[in-house]
Amino acid sequence: MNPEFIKTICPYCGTGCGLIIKVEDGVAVATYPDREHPVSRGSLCIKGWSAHEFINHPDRLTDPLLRKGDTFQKIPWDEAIPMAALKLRETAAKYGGDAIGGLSSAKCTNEENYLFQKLIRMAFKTNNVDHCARLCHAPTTVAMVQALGSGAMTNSISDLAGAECIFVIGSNAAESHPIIMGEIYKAADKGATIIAVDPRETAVTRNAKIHLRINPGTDIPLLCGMMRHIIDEGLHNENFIRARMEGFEDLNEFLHLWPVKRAAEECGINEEIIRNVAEIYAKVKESAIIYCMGITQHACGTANVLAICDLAMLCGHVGTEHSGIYPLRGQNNVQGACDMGALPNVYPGYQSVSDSEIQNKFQNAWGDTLSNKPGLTVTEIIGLAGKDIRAAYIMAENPALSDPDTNHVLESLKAFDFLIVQDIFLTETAKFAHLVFPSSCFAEKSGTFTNTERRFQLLRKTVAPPGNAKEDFEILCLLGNALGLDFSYKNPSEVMDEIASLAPAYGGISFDRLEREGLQWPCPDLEHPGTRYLHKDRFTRGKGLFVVPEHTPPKELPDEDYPYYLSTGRMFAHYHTGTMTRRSSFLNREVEEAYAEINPEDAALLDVKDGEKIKITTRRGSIITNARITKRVSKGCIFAPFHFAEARANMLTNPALDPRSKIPEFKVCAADVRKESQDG
Amino acid sequence: MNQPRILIFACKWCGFIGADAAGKKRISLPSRFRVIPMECASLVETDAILRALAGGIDGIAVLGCHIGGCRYNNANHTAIKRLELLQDLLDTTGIGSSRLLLSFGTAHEDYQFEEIIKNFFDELTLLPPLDPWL
Amino acid sequence: MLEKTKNIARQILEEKKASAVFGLMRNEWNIIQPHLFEDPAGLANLVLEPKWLLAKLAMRILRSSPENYKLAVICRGCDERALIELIKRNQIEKENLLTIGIACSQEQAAICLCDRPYPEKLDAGEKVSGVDPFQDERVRKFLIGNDKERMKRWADMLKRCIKCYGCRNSCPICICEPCKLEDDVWVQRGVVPAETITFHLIRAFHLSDTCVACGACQEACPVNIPLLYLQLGMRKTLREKYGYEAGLDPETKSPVLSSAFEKPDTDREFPDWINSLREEDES
Amino acid sequence: MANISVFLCKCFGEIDNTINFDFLREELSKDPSVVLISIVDSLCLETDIEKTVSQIRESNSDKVLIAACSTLSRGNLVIESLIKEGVERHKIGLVDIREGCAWIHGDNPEDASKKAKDLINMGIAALQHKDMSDDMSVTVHPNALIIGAGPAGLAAAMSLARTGFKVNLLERSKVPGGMLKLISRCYPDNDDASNKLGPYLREVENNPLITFYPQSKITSVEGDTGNFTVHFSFQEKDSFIQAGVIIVATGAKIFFPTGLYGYGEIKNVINQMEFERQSLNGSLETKKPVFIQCVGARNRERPYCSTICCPISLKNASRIAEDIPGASVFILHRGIMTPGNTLEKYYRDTLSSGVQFIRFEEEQPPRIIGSDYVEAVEVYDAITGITRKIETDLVVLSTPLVPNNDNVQLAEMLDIEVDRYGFFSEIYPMHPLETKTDGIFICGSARWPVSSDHSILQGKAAAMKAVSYLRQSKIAASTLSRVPGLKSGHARVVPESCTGCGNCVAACPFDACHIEKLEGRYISIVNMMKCKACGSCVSVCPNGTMQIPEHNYRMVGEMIKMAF
Repeated sequence: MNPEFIKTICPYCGTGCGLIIKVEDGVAVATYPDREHPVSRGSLCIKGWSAHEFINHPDRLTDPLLRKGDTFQKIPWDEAIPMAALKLRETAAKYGGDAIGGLSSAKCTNEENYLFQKLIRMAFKTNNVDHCARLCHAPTTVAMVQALGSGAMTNSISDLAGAECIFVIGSNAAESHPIIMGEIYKAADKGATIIAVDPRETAVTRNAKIHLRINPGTDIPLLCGMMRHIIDEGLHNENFIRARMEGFEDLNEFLHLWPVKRAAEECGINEEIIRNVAEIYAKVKESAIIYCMGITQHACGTANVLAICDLAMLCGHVGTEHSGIYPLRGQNNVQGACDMGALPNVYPGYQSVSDSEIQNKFQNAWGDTLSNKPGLTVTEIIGLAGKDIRAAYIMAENPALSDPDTNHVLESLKAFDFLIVQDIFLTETAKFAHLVFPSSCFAEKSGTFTNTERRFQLLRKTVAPPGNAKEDFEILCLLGNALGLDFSYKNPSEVMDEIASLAPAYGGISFDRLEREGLQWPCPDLEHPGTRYLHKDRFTRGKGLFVVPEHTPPKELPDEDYPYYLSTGRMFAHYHTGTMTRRSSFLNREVEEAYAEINPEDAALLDVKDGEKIKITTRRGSIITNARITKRVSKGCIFAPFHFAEARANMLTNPALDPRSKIPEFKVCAADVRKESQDG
Repeated sequence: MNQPRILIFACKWCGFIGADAAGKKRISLPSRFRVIPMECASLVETDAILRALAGGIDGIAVLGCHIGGCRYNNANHTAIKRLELLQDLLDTTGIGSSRLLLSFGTAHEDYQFEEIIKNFFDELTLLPPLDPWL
Repeated sequence: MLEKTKNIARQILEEKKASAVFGLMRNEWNIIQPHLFEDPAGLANLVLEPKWLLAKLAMRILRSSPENYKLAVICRGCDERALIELIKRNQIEKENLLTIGIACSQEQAAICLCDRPYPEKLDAGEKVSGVDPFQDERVRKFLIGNDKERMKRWADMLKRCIKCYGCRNSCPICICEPCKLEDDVWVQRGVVPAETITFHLIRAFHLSDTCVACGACQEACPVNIPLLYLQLGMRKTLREKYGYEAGLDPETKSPVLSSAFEKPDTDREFPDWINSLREEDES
Repeated sequence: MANISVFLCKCFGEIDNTINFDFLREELSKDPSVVLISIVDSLCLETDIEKTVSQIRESNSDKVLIAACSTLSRGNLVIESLIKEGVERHKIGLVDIREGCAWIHGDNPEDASKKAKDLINMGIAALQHKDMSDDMSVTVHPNALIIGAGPAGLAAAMSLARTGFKVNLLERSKVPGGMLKLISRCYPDNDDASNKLGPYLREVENNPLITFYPQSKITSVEGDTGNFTVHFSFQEKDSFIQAGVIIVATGAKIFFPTGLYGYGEIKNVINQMEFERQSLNGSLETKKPVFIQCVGARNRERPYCSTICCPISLKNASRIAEDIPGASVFILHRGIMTPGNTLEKYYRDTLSSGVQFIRFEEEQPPRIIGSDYVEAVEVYDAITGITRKIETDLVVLSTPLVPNNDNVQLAEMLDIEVDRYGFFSEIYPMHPLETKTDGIFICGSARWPVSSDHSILQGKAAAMKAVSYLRQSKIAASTLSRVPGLKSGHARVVPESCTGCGNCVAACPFDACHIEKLEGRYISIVNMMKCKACGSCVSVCPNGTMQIPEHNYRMVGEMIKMAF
């Protein structure tokens, strides 16, 4: 018995906090915070503190599983891998490579994501590879690339502390990114003004100086109203615009459609506040904007993000130390998964697949021809199951819970000719698989994660995977080789070097450097110290571009049949689809059952008491859950966390897509609520 | 502001008997207090007091036996010490120790009980409300 | 100081006084983390900075190890006090624990608002005088003003809580399983911010007479709540009223637990004639 | 969720003329756990009890809530009679809506009704979680053990033996009798001490039920109420006795005031004990004795009044004054303490016998004149303000009784309390002979300086207390309640969640908890025979593992939530 303490990175949100896992006799028994970590500095949130709990859970998959009718049967690897390869090959031969879809994962390391997309792209000559970023920050990537040239957080988390005004819109950082919330409070303690925009009342809004409780889906009116006022008052940063921006006239022209008055009406708040907020934001030297799912998960998600970029650039609050735009990434490696090109339209480092030059570069590097036709997205791959897409390889994703209109998703998952799911638990999705690969969790592999502030961080192996489970890296290599590719990597480090050679932005990244400290890309060469904030003197795309944000109201608004706004999101004790957190005893004790927040007035109307069962129905389905009566949601709104398999909030959500980024509209849909009779 | 709410933990040998005697004498009292009889003042958990404050109750009174008159070998000494310490915490956080009334000795007679309750009500009405906490 | 500590540690390991020495290690990529040194050679990587509280980790190690496993812990004042409290509360067998006491620097003391920045059993380093927390501006900011102001200040602070339980998890004294903070009789479950009065004040008060003011709670708090300041008032009272301070020696129990009852001084000497008289009588 | 039937008592208008019962019924009917609401005029008459019980039987209710008058009125009676009818104690809840509500809010019926509703809800919430603590009982060992064969011990022994119980009588010295053997006569009846002692000594000799162990010293005590095992050395040999009860009658001893008034150096300065001895063996010769009171008593070191010195001085002084013609006897005092009619008469008789009294102040004590022999005593008369010089040939110092040196050790062995001077003390004034540990009694000068008569009195009283234990064959922990009425239960530990921190051990006023090591971890164990269910342990238990099931934290928590 000799306990070891091993530093690694938290597997939950995109903040990328440092953990110390205590290992006894090869078992992870405890988690402690890492005092030396640059981001978390010795703090953790409730999820981080119990990160070790699910690792030893009895439900962990230990052997490859093959579907036999409705049941699964354990089979050895040397059967599983060839079978998978064979099936995929057959399908590809029969229907063409574009009939194969691959869902990579934001929970896996950069190396694994790189290998995954390489595998799909090389073995099947298709770009049908995507991952759940589609469901959170696709608009960010699209819009920010268009406006600034780079789809990542412009500054570092620690920079927040220095900002004089922090504009938090559509983010409940206190529950979904608690450690970042800490930085916001640091700024507040230094006297910064915190402005929160959220239809709900959250821990953030309660601690903010100003809370704009706008109607759901009216972010663009608000932002446009603010910009209009800023320009009218001449508070916009003209030098900055002249020197570094283009397209100001069009924007200015467009903004005439949005006088503060109209904006106020749309948002359902009074004009004064908008003016006031606009002035505060514009006047101070450095203000930061934090946004999250509340902005992106709309049918107009891209436009929302564009509006935010416009606002920031209008006041020149980009490219300085403590200002900037902060899209808070939801998953520990969603940033990395995007960087590694697990997207249908780009290679690693956001290099477009349609650009022939780049295509050649990768063809030479990988020694094979590649498709230049952008592939399908998550929702499309699932949606076209059994039609265009015959077989799919899903790595550590759980669309059965995470994707909108679950009922439809479940149908599609059944429709695949052949479905491989690679995960650590038998998730709701894996239940539909024909073949299940048992893989390893964060504590059981080495590799790199990239957190929301573009920081490459080293993940260290603390314990061995349970039973015959393998590291995803190993599985991918086996499968790759079985598919006739040359995946003879000895370790993730080699993969990282290959990535560095192909994506200039990560040129200077190597495991050896990462052992010492995290590195924030862009980091082109081995001497480069990494970049704390982007767009310092020039935007990545050269000049910043003002893009006109066209407002489109939510696709589905309350009507007499479905009189309530329904919004989904996270809560502090659980994470994403609950695959890990629901299996962590401590977290599950904190919140055992699904619930939905409802305003006291509505509750009174429905004669619902706290903790009683209610039935929420939308055009797509209905769930039964516990009512939690609280003033946090305003009258006429319902909020439901989506972590709970027994009451899948995403059965209700609207699959309407944002035309450009293809993100579904999770945040707003129309719902009806009834009291569920006790006996029924 | 409406009348404050008071929760009383009354030792069943003194405080509770006092309350009961007040009842028997039919002394008219303000109604917004509730008495929870306790085996002894030393059974009162500080957590319960805080729970009550968090539940929107404005004042808590702990009524125990005379010093030296405890049925349980001076168990009430322990209670006093602990509750006084809690008062410190309440002062630190600005809730104010005056919200926790400790009365050991009196209150086992009816008119003292009446006096204590009425004074406590008056005192509480002067205190700032606990809203910031709730 | 570092060399001295290393020597003492080496001695302990070589003379087999303890199975291992528990301290901080800096590895070849100069990453610092807690580490169990089992062979003297490893001690080359031993470091003392930064302040990293090891008491709870040490306790867990001892609890999960066999009866006769002896552990030497490199500890600062607060660590030592915490360990003593844990011995007092039957979490650690006294004889299984060795301490190598190191003194904190004046700066460290100032940061921690520590009134006792040195262990009772000091092995390496120079004692520096402690600071009086009540003279410190940061503290005064929270303790001055009338009830109304203080209430506002504290309520605003505590409302930041994201209920990470870090204060409890990192506290060396918090050993209960289950914990009252997880019991929905006392604290409402599943809401953020945590119920301020119950969650924080229950926690604070449970530590009233055992808090060793190590500041672990405060350091672990992601939202910078000055949790240590909650304890200062009560610590002061205990010191002034009862002359008690937690963690000074394993024998003295907290005065709050006893119904202070003075026993007579038994060593009063009387000339014991009465018995001699009896003797005479019987003769 | 237990089903609860609620009985609302109108008390013939006493309650319902203030409280609106229809409102109550309406409110209660909303509660799913309430299966029966019965509103009655009275509950406390025999007929009512039968009705109530039958109603409970009919309704499928697990628990009963009674909303009526307080436990201190007829509420308890209702509970008890329901228990007689077979309803378990922990399944009955009582809410006081008469004294606690109707009668004090008569002027405001609306609020009163609301409050009644809340109180009843609190009652229901509490009742839901009310539990019953486990009980234990021990077989009572039929023998008694009495420590000390002084007047108190002897009296106790005699009474117990005559009641028919075996008595073991331990004595430190060779023969029984204690201090009474050492004196000639007893006040106030001036009877010869030996006469007083005689019958008891004969009883000890002749009564086969009494076993006398001279020259024995207690070394250790084990066991609990009803079943003690006492190890002691008997004439240098280790031995042990089992006993159901222990009576502590170790008495006290006289204080020897070395250094005061030249005591110890000067030949004719003696204390009362020596005076008694000399008068016993006839070596006493004095014509002009001076008695000085409160020597070493009622001062900073020993603030208490020993209560027996004054009468003793009166006794001895009057004796000299009467027996020896022409004797001049002085008593220098700080106020004569002779409470009660007999002693007051005793004092007046002494006055008439020609003894002179002079009152001095503590600040100005008498001064003895003479280096190796006292010729005179100089004293400042606090009443007349004159300093007087009194010729004397014998100075007798009245010193207080002080506790035996080993009282504290003995107290620790027996787990009973001593007061701040070292006398054994009861823990609650209302129960003067009883100690922290049930079944151990104190009497005589061991607990406070008293005269021989009072010692005997207390000895007999203690014996009768002891009988109340000895006569039962088995004794249940739940009945060991010194205070009127049943104990509310016992503290209970959940071993799984006990951290073994030892707070309960430190806090328990009755030393009922102790820490034990079980499979590698420490947990607290409660000794029910000692536990009095005061709850000190509950409130200091950091994670609520220690609970009194009849009054557990869930009940309190739920009541608080329901309170308004």
